[in-house]
Amino acid sequence: MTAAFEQTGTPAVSTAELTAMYRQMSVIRETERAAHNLFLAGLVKGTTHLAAGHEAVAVGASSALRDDDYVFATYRGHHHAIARGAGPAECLAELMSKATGVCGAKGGSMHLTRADRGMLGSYAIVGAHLPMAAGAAWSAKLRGTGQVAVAFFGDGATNIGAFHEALNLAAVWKLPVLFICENNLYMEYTPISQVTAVPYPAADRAAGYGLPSERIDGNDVVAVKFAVAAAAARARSGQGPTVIEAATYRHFGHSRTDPAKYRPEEEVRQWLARDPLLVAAARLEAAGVPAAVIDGWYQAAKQEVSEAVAEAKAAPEPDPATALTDVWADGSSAWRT
Amino acid sequence: MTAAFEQTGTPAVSTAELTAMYRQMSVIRETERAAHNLFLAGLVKGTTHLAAGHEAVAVGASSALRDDDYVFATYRGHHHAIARGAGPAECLAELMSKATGVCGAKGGSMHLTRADRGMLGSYAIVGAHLPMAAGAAWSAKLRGTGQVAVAFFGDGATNIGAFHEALNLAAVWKLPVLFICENNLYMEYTPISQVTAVPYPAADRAAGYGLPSERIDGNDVVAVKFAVAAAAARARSGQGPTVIEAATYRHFGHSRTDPAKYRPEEEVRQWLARDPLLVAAARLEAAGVPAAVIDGWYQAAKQEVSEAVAEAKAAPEPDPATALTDVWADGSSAWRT
Amino acid sequence: MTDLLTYRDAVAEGIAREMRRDPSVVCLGEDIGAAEGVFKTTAGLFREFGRERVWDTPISEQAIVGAAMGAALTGLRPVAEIMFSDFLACCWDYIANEIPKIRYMTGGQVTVPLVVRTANGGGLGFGAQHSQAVENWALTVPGLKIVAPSTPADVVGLMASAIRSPDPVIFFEHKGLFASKGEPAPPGHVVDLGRAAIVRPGTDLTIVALAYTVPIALAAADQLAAAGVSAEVIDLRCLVPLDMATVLASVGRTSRVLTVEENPYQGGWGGTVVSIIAEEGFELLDAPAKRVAAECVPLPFANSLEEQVIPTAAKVVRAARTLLEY
Amino acid sequence: MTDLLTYRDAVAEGIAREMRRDPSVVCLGEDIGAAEGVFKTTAGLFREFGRERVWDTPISEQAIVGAAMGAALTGLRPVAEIMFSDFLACCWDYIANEIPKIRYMTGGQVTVPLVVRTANGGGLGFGAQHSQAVENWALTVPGLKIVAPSTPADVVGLMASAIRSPDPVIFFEHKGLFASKGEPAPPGHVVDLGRAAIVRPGTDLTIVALAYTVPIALAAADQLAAAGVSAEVIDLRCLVPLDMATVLASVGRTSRVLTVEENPYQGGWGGTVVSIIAEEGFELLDAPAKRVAAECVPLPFANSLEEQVIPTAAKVVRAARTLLEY
Ligand SMILES: Cc1ncc(C[n+]2csc(CCOP(=O)(O)OP(=O)(O)O)c2C)c(N)n1
Ligand SMILES: Cc1ncc(C[n+]2csc(CCOP(=O)(O)OP(=O)(O)O)c2C)c(N)n1
Ligand SMILES: [Mg+2]
Ligand SMILES: [Mg+2]
Repeated sequence: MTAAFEQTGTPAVSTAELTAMYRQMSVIRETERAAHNLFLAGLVKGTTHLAAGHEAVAVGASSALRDDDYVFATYRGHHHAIARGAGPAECLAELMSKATGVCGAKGGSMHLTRADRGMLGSYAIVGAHLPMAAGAAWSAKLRGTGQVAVAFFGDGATNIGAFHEALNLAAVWKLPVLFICENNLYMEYTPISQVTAVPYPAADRAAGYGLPSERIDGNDVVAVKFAVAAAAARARSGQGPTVIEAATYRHFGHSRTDPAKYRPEEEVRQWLARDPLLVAAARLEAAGVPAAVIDGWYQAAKQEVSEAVAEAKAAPEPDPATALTDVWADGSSAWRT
Repeated sequence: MTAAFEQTGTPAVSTAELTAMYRQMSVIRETERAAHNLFLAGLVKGTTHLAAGHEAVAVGASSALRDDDYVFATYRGHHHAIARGAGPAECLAELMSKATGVCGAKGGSMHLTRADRGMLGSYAIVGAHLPMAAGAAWSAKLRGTGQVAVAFFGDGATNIGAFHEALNLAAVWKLPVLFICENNLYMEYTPISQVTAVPYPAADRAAGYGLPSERIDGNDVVAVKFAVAAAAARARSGQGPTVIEAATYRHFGHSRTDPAKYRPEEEVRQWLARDPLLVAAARLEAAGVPAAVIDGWYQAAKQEVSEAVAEAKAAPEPDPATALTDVWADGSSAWRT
Repeated sequence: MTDLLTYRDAVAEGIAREMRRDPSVVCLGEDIGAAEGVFKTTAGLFREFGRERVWDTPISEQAIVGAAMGAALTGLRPVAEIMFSDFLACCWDYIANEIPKIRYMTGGQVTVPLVVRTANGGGLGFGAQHSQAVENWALTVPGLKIVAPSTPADVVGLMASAIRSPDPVIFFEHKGLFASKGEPAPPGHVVDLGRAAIVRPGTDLTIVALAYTVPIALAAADQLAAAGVSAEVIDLRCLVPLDMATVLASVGRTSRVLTVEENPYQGGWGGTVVSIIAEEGFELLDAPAKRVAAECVPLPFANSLEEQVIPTAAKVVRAARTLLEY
Repeated sequence: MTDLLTYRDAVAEGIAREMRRDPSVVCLGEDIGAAEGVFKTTAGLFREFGRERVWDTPISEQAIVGAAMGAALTGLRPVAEIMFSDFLACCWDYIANEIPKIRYMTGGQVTVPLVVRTANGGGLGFGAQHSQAVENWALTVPGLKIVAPSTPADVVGLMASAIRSPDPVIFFEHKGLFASKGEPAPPGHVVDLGRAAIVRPGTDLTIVALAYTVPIALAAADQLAAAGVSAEVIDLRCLVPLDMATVLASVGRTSRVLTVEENPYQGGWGGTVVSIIAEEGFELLDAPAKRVAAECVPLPFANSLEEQVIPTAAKVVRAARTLLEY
């Protein structure tokens, strides 16, 4: 009861497509670097959870989804927001408490959302969004739209009750939902292996819900794309949910300025060598794209993000009056007469 | 990754022991019948969840445990309270809101507790007690007492988040705890098969936590005893938790006056034919005990419980002042000056 | 003469009316389908609307309410049942942290048009974990509308508003009222959220009540009337929006006020109501504001103990007397 | 001159003192071991007491608090950390339905000597799901002792009482105070639960504060003093037991009262405090009782928005002025 489909060795992704994915990953990487620097410079307050290193999961998945599919992400969700179409400037503006932020500076780094792009939110309470994704899939099924919903979550989220309830409900109701675990080996500072008695915290549990699962290389955008495409196809054809566990690694610490000293140096070295950008670049080179061209794309991303930083910096502060708007659908926050 | 030990075909249980188990099951059966009749007569208010049909699980398990082991049960917990040493009179008095009830009429049918016998409570919120049992086992482990903790729960409880969190924590910490599912095929009125995508809701999930599991005949007190004894031995020797799924059936409806019309007649008939009392009686007869002797024991149980009913009926009402005692350890309920 | 309707049947009737009106209304919960709910408050729905709109769930309160939220974000109007309100604790993250905050924290990008219905309150001998009145839990959370009707017609009228509301609503149905009867709701009956009802006009004293304490307050008012005291009884019907205008206007007329709450005194909704009166109605008062609330203990099982803990008409009369003698 | 202690270090110090005293005290929580807690409030514990007494857990709030309960029932004194108080919602069933009720509903057969510690409150820009002040959630539940210290010494002294308490305690550590400094606690320092502190005596007005709002109230009192107004500031320190004797005595002296709450106005603890004053202290008051509480909205992310929502010294001064001009 594991892999319901096989991952092809050299899948057929066109160079154009791979290029687009590489460029989007580059933009995400640069946005995360910018976020980090802005945080260090005191221009981003609160906290950030950077997804540098996880880009292939977001971009590979997104490239396999329809525009009207639903994505639910965690506080570590910048990559998903951008992969679904949020711009770096509006994301960074949100982090910098600017009026032009995607959430008007009311959400912050942990809550990037672009509902109009099917990016239905980033949730800061571990595991809470898994039932929501099941619910969105239920809605799609009832409305007969053929949409799927995708929940992205961390390895640590697999031990919380909501994970269990969501997978079971989704399995029983045969919902068109994908549960995609970004297993980066660590919760905050504690290795997942210390708090889970099975080696693959998401994949090894799928069978307990009667669900198929697949383990994939989360740093290979092509592998991600194919796995997600296959799972989405299954879901759309009424065969229910799939659990995908993508092995990946974060390049920064857990949040803020965490230097991640709890990670063995050798482990870090090995994973950095499998940087998703390097993996994708290698695929492009194998397809005949010269290194200089690839580097040019990266530089373009760098440029794009540096303009976004400038734009976000220049943006206005939010109107203080907005603190009291948008609790209710009528725009107000009145709770009494 | 299932049965870690084999269930022996004809295990060696002495006739004396089997007799004691039969007699205790008879007392439980009669207590449940009395509870039912008292409810119908309006002398028990609120609700009852009768365990008639589940006796073998409680009695078999209890006979395999030490007196200082910990038991955590559900609202359907009369059998566990009695198996751990609560008397029928004090249980029925509790149901009848009498001062002599095990909980002084503050708990009621759903909360029978005899902490001094290691019966650490009956809990009315599905699944909530599984983490508690893990915690009691953790405590035993830290104190080095060799005690085990046992959580009994229904098939329906396997879909709630607390189940998942408890099993994972217990597995990772290798706690001396037994998770014993009384699978009676139904939640309240809905078959468990309608809301779980695996056939054995507890046993089929154990592997996801790296835990061994065993499926047993929950209507055969000997089978229960052996499985629990083996699991307890594993736990005491530091090998961690075991999941046991005991197949059983309730003779009454879910609660109160539920006639359980949602159950197919043929199913009911088959299960009643495997009444745990009949199964135990057959074992006794096979060991050479005359049917009349066995019946005599049952009649003695009947007599004992009818005296308990009389005693409970005659007991005084609780002192109204006790409504405001025992919130705090000092006996008071003062929350302000 | 029209037949009277039970509060229990009014719940199912209220939901059914909206399901007929709007195909995006769907129900989910434990045993709500063929079994029609443990309190029979979904009677007839499965038969009329079928499996596609009335969904039985596993015992998974987080999944129930979390899925309802996901569905509400994507075009449905789910009505989720949490069997006993005590179990809201099992999905409190959704009720407190997710559902009421997502609209605000996304800067208004989404709405969450869902209803969480639940059987609330005591009086049936269900003990400490199945008898709580927890509307005050919900009151601690900005972003939720909170409804708690006391009559069958209000159940129907407020259910219509709740289901049509683009904002999330926690709908407290009172277990102790399920068997009570009242006038049926006329066709198309809608009661706006946030409008208290003066269910008995009076001049000497204002009694502010909610759900189960409304009949208690009315019974107390009867007894007081026999002693020549004219008590005005207000049924708040909702805690959010909270109709303080009606309450303050009443206190302006009577100069004396008493809240009757089933929740415990500590952290009870009456604290919010009374503190508003203490600030905005200070000059209206001729006597201290008083609260008759549950004692600060878990709910005991025995009837004789439970009535020591929760409000009764006798306790309300006693408190009213103190105020009137002031 | 002694070195000052941070509030953050006081937490670890308070726990360590009790762990040295009583081998049955054990800690559990996420990342509290070698990582020493995300707020470094368990610094040094793992090193001093080792793996047998300081346990890292999975992300399983229900298991953490449920296991703590099971351990407390069986001879340990667990100290469970819930990283952010918002996550109490993820284990609310244990906090609301299990831990505070088991002693009562078993007729006094058991006690539950545990502490649930948690980082509470706003001011750090963590947004709507990591910034709430939720001591009012706990106040809705009889059977919990509720502690929320405002100074390092109180942290140590109240931690001692909390861990030694045979009753369950929810211990709110304020994120906004972690970096603040104060006098270290003397050896053996114990502050009894349920004793408010008059942290600044005054004659014109009583300001009742808790945790993070204590320094806000003190700052406001400074500003008021500059304008010739003498404000008395009371640090409640606990919500249960609630020291109304100290509050009522103060109001008796000042005739004016103001609560300063970080939780939202609706369902806030000030409602309970003010309603008691409105009833029992009615004759003491020369002006309306007032509450400065958070606005009834989720917490926004941006600092500039957050300060619109939560209490500030300026808001307290403004409210005090209204009362004094009354
Ligand atoms: C219910 C809950 N508990 C704890 C936290 C604090 N917390 C935030 S992130 C995190 C680690 C999550 O690890 P994982 O799921 O692996 O995701 P990652 O951060 O590695 O992407 C924790 C414990 C939380 N946000 N929610
Ligand atoms: C969290 C929670 N949800 C719902 C209920 C209502 N309820 C009580 S018993 C029950 C069915 C439980 O079924 P199962 O676990 O199979 O136990 P059984 O009653 O069959 O022994 C339900 C849904 C509850 N008590 N707690
Ligand atoms: Mg991780
Ligand atoms: Mg069952």
